[in-house]
Amino acid sequence: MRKLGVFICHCGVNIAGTVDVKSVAEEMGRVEDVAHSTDYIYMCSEPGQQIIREAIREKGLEGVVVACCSPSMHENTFRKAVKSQGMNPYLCEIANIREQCSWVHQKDREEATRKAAEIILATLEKVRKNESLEPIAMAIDRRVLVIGGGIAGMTAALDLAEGGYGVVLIEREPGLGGHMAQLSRTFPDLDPALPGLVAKASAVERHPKINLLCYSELEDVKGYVGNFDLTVRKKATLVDWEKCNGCGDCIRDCPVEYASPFERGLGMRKAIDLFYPDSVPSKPVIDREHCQYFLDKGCRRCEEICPKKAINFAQKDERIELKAGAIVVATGYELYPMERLGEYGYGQIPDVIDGLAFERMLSPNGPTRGKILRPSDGKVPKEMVFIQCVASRDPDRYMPYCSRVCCMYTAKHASFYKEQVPDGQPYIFYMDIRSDCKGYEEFLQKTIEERGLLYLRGRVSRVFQDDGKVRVLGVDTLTGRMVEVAADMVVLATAIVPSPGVKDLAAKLRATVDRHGFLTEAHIKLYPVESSTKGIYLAGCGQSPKDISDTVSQASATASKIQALLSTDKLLQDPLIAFVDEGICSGCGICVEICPYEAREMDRRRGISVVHEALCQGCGACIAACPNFACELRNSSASQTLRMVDTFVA
Amino acid sequence: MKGNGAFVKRAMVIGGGIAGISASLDLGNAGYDVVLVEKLPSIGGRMLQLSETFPTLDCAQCTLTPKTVETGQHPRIKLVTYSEVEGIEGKAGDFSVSIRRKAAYVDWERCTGCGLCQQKCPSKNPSEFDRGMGLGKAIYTLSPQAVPNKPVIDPSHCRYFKEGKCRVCEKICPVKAIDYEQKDRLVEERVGAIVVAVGFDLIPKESFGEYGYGELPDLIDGLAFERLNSASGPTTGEIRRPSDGKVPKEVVFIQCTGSRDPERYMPYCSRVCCMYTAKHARLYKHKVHDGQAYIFYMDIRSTGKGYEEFIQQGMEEEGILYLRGRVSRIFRDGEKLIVWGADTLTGRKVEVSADLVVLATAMTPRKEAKELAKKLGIEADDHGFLTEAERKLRPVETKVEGIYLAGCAQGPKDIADSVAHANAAASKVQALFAKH
Amino acid sequence: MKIELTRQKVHNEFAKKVELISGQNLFACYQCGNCTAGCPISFAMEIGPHEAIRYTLLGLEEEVLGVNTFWLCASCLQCTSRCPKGIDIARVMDALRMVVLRRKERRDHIQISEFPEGFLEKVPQIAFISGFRKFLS
Amino acid sequence: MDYLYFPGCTLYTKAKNFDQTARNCSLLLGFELKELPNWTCCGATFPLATDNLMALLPPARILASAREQGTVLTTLCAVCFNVIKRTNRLFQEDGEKRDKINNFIEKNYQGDLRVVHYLEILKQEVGFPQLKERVKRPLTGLRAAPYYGCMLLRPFEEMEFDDKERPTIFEGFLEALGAKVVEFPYKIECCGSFQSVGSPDVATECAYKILGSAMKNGAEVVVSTCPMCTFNIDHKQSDIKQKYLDFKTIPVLYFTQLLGIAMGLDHRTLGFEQNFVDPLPLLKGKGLV
Repeated sequence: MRKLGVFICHCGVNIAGTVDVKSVAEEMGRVEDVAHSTDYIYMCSEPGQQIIREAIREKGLEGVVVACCSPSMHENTFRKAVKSQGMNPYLCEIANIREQCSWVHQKDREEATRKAAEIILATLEKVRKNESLEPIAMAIDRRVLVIGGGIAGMTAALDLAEGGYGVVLIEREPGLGGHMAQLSRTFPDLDPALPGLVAKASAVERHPKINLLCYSELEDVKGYVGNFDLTVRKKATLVDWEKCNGCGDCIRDCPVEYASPFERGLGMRKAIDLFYPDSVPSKPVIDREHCQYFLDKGCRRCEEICPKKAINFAQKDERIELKAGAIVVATGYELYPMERLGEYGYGQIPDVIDGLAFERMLSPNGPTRGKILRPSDGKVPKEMVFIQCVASRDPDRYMPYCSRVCCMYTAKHASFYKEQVPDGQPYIFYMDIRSDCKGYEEFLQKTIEERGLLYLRGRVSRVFQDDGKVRVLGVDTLTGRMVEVAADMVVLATAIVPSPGVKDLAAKLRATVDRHGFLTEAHIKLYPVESSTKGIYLAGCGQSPKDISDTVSQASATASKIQALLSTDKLLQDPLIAFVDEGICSGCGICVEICPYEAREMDRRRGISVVHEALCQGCGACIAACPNFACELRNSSASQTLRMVDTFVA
Repeated sequence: MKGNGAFVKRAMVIGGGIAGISASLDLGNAGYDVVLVEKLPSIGGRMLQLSETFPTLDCAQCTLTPKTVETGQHPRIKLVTYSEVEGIEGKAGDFSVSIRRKAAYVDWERCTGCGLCQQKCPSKNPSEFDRGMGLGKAIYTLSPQAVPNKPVIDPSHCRYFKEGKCRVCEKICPVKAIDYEQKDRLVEERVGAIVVAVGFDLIPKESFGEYGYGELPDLIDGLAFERLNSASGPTTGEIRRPSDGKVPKEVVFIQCTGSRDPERYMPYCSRVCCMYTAKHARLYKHKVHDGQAYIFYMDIRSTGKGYEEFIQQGMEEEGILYLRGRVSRIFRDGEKLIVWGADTLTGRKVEVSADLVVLATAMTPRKEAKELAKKLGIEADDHGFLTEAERKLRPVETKVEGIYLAGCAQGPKDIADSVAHANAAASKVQALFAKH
Repeated sequence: MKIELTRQKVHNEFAKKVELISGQNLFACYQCGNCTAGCPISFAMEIGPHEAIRYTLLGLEEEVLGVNTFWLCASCLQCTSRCPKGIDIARVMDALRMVVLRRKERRDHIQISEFPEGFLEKVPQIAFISGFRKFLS
Repeated sequence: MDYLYFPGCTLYTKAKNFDQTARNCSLLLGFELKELPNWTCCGATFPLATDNLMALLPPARILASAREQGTVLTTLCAVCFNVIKRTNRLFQEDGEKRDKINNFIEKNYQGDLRVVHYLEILKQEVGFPQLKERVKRPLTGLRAAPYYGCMLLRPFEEMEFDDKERPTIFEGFLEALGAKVVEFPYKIECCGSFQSVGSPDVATECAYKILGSAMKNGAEVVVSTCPMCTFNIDHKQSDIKQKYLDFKTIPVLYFTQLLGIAMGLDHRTLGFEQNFVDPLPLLKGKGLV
């Protein structure tokens, strides 16, 4: 019989406020094989851990149950503590009496206390039958894959490369820069966005440790932290970038023009073109959907003009196999589509545009060369309405969250507008002005005072075209009046949403997303850049809306975490995984089908199923599926589980 | 490692709050040696004073203490607490930092942290850690979970230092660790890079004449409310007002106190007050079901992940009343505090007879930050927040190579952003070290 | 001009009654004003629908019951269809109407005898019946 | 196919032209409107007070009695349609209220009736392309502004009639008749509804905005689906003229009147004498009568 110890944490008042910890500790002390039972205000603190260590030493404990918060918080903490006294860490188990007891039964102290005792008794059952286990050591690959070539991805890649790690950076578009490349100037110091960005992009392109793969997407991921096997699809650019010298003759001569997505439809691009005028790398791609050659074989102008013979209509997509030890997901954002905003005209009113379109308009390299001209007739708008929180903070109809950057960029937009059109009037409809970072509030107030921006606190109910104007039905809740503006142009600060395809990508990576499609971090404060899957890290707006400065910090933070991960020689993996009783396994293969991690495999020779230790995450799917109970989970055997259940039903 | 002109791949982190801890752990885990310098006797910083944290309402202690413990036990991290940086010389790869180790009057080598001295110390003085609400001893640790768990004597409260007699601690100490003769010591550390994470302060409530110059005991600041709400605080987590220990039924929270007030106080937004006030109000409602929380605000700023939802839930489910407007004056009327505010949405003046008022006072830099900046040769703004090299693309670097910023020393931030900022600083240090 | 707030006032019986009749949570309103912005009749209202909600929440019972806002509401549901918080504002307006109409002293808002001559012959039945339903106790 | 049909009070009296034209057109299009026997008033407003079950009894009775006759119930009047459809929805979704009301009216109606609007029959059962083929006298050159009002569209989740911000069914109908559809922003704004009784001036203002917007966008005629709207934007034009001296009147027609013209019915059977603004000069000018 093992000598067991029970340690009950008050968690301040989180547990002790509901559960009578003293009486539970006494009750546990009366259990036959429990040699020590006690309580403490914060068991996770140093003195708390000290209590555990001393008890192990003095009472010779052979198994420990800590009754506290969720094991996802402190299982590691306590396993480390018992290990320091020579106990196998897997003989320490957590009885979750906070999330699963005190927090959910705040109104019923007596029942909560009874339940806490039962949870601990059940966990004691588990510990009685736990085996001593050793973590599984695995070799690691020291390269890193960064997905996304926006400011987040570039920052992470550069930090890692500077830290001495090899990086593969893949970007879906033909050039680096992401949405930041579309911006004119950035708040709050109103620096032009492009020079800093291009400098960074060039550094990425040049860096010997970075392998840049533009126009590429991640197709498949296998493996696990430290040992990811990746397949990247490099899309055919139809231009041999090795040969191309970026002279631009092909672009100039291409006869096909269409609305450029980069210019948010306000400007045109050619069927062979750069990602944007100052794009890095400065190499063009051919868009099959618009190129005349692909439509009817009717044109080969670019091929004819190219001095380097770089055009290759026959180029095929390429599949590249890579290995990496860690992955940074920096997939960025998109704006909520205007086409879904019924009350604002479903994106069909030409003079109602979104924030990124206005950025293009303000950009010196944009469709209007930086001039504010309304799209419908090219006139200078004199009455200019900006609407914030469009589809943000709108739980009933659109997105419940705040998009974080709109307040600041709208103030910037209105400021630029006023600078360019001194006799024009900007109106800004807002709900709360959110200028909460360094220098933002000052910028905002100064802009309002100096530029005479009219802020109206209220939403806009409807926008429609009327008599050559865009009529805006809004409100000023501070006077309580309805406000109507016959505007020349309207800019919508539409919500930030995750970029398309993130859900599919997340599924490939086995990372989780929230209901809006933002990638979820493992813990908002403890592990803000780690995903729920080991070895996969998050940077930038793919995780949640944020501005450039915060994005850059977060991206550097991922780089720091990855360097710590990859600085060791071997990775240690939890041994709480499935195993097969080879005598019982009939080799039916159901487990192979059902395993979400591709950790199960048939051993053809022996006719049984085996477990790939490095891949198994211990999810238990195979255990439930196995028709003859040949699979078990280490330290969660059927007999352990049944005994635990017995405790509750007894 | 000494004096051979080689690039020293060892970092110093100044400030042992959550930012400094995060940076230290990252660097330590990446295999670099770290010297962590902390002004107070133990690490943990402001976060140690917090009760629960938004938006998950996780217990702050539970999030933080494993990190402080890990830092304290980390083989690559050297803790230098109760110490301040005196002077710095050199450049990236070769900084020579002199540190003043303040006299603790306790020999930490001998001390086992048993706590007997604190128990027996006869002096009782308002505890700074508990924002003046609880009583502390002249020989103290910041919390029972302190890392390192070693006490110091505050000579300004110690009877022996003041009156020349007592020496109870000396008599009771089983390992003879008390040393009244101890003096400040100067020590030198050579490092290749420095992360400055000295954290923040709050504008003292004494600055607000219109709110009674801090003389109303039931008018407290946000950190004090954290202590009131904390299980390890002076009321063991019960919401009781300081003056008479009664449970307050009408609690007014005032945001932007001293923030966004360019004429009188600070022009900037302190970034965290909207969220922690919402948290305060919700925690208050969890404990005092029949109480009413009023929040005066100017704009609600809930920009982080899950923050907006957190605020809206507070309004919808806890019935917290948000009033858009500032509070002009607060004064005492018998047992009550009369709050004169406004609701700009109805255009009315609002008067509340409150039992307790909580001011979300502006975050300011540490008062020593400007001085430290001068020693380091880096820039600080007019308020004393340390200046980054470039707002957007280089938010953790400074103008001096090898010196980096982390956390609220650079500008107000919440915990998540501070941690990310600190991790970023660590990443820059690693890049610097890898280059050499 | 002045409101003295207490917790009883914030959870005032009147607001509770309006919440009960309308089935809406007034605390869910974050005062964005979208209802007033889109209301086809707000031009004639003494206070906007968003203010009526605010007044009710703050217990300004007599004041809110004294304005024309909810009597002018035509239940066109434009506000309801666009409320970002999913509040059915038209129901709140109707609840305010009900509070008045259900009081003992009748405050009927239309008097048939006061209609101009020939009006009755022209107006469609639905207008009458809805009108009676909305304005008479 | 025949449809159970609920006319409602207004169509029985002051909007007889609406009722009659619809019945006549149905026959030409191959279906019949079978009037529900012994129908009563629907109550004319869907009660918004959650505790006002009494106001649900009339529409509940109508639904229960219709279910005894068939499975589909149609209406013309947008107000009746709104009240009946919402009540039906409530029967489907709120078991508690359903039982209470059933208990009261001594029926056992389960909400299993389909409530459709006449326009929906035209679109879904007849089909607009087929309707177009059957048109005898296309309304070529007639610039018609479709005015939806509120009751067909809102609340959107309950009515499930059309897009709440940009509905299209009415446009499809007018195009099938050969008319030129005039797009105008006020087509989904309220006419003032019963405020024509409570606060006539307010309703006048609403009507003025709607008509002004339609005319500014080039409309020659405004077409409506609702007798209440029609009264407000047609008959109130006399009040508008008194207030806005330069206001020019514009004919307002029920959509079935327009359908009647297109189907070749004799204009004398279309009840134009009940319209306040006489549409005949316009229609004659276009060669449509």
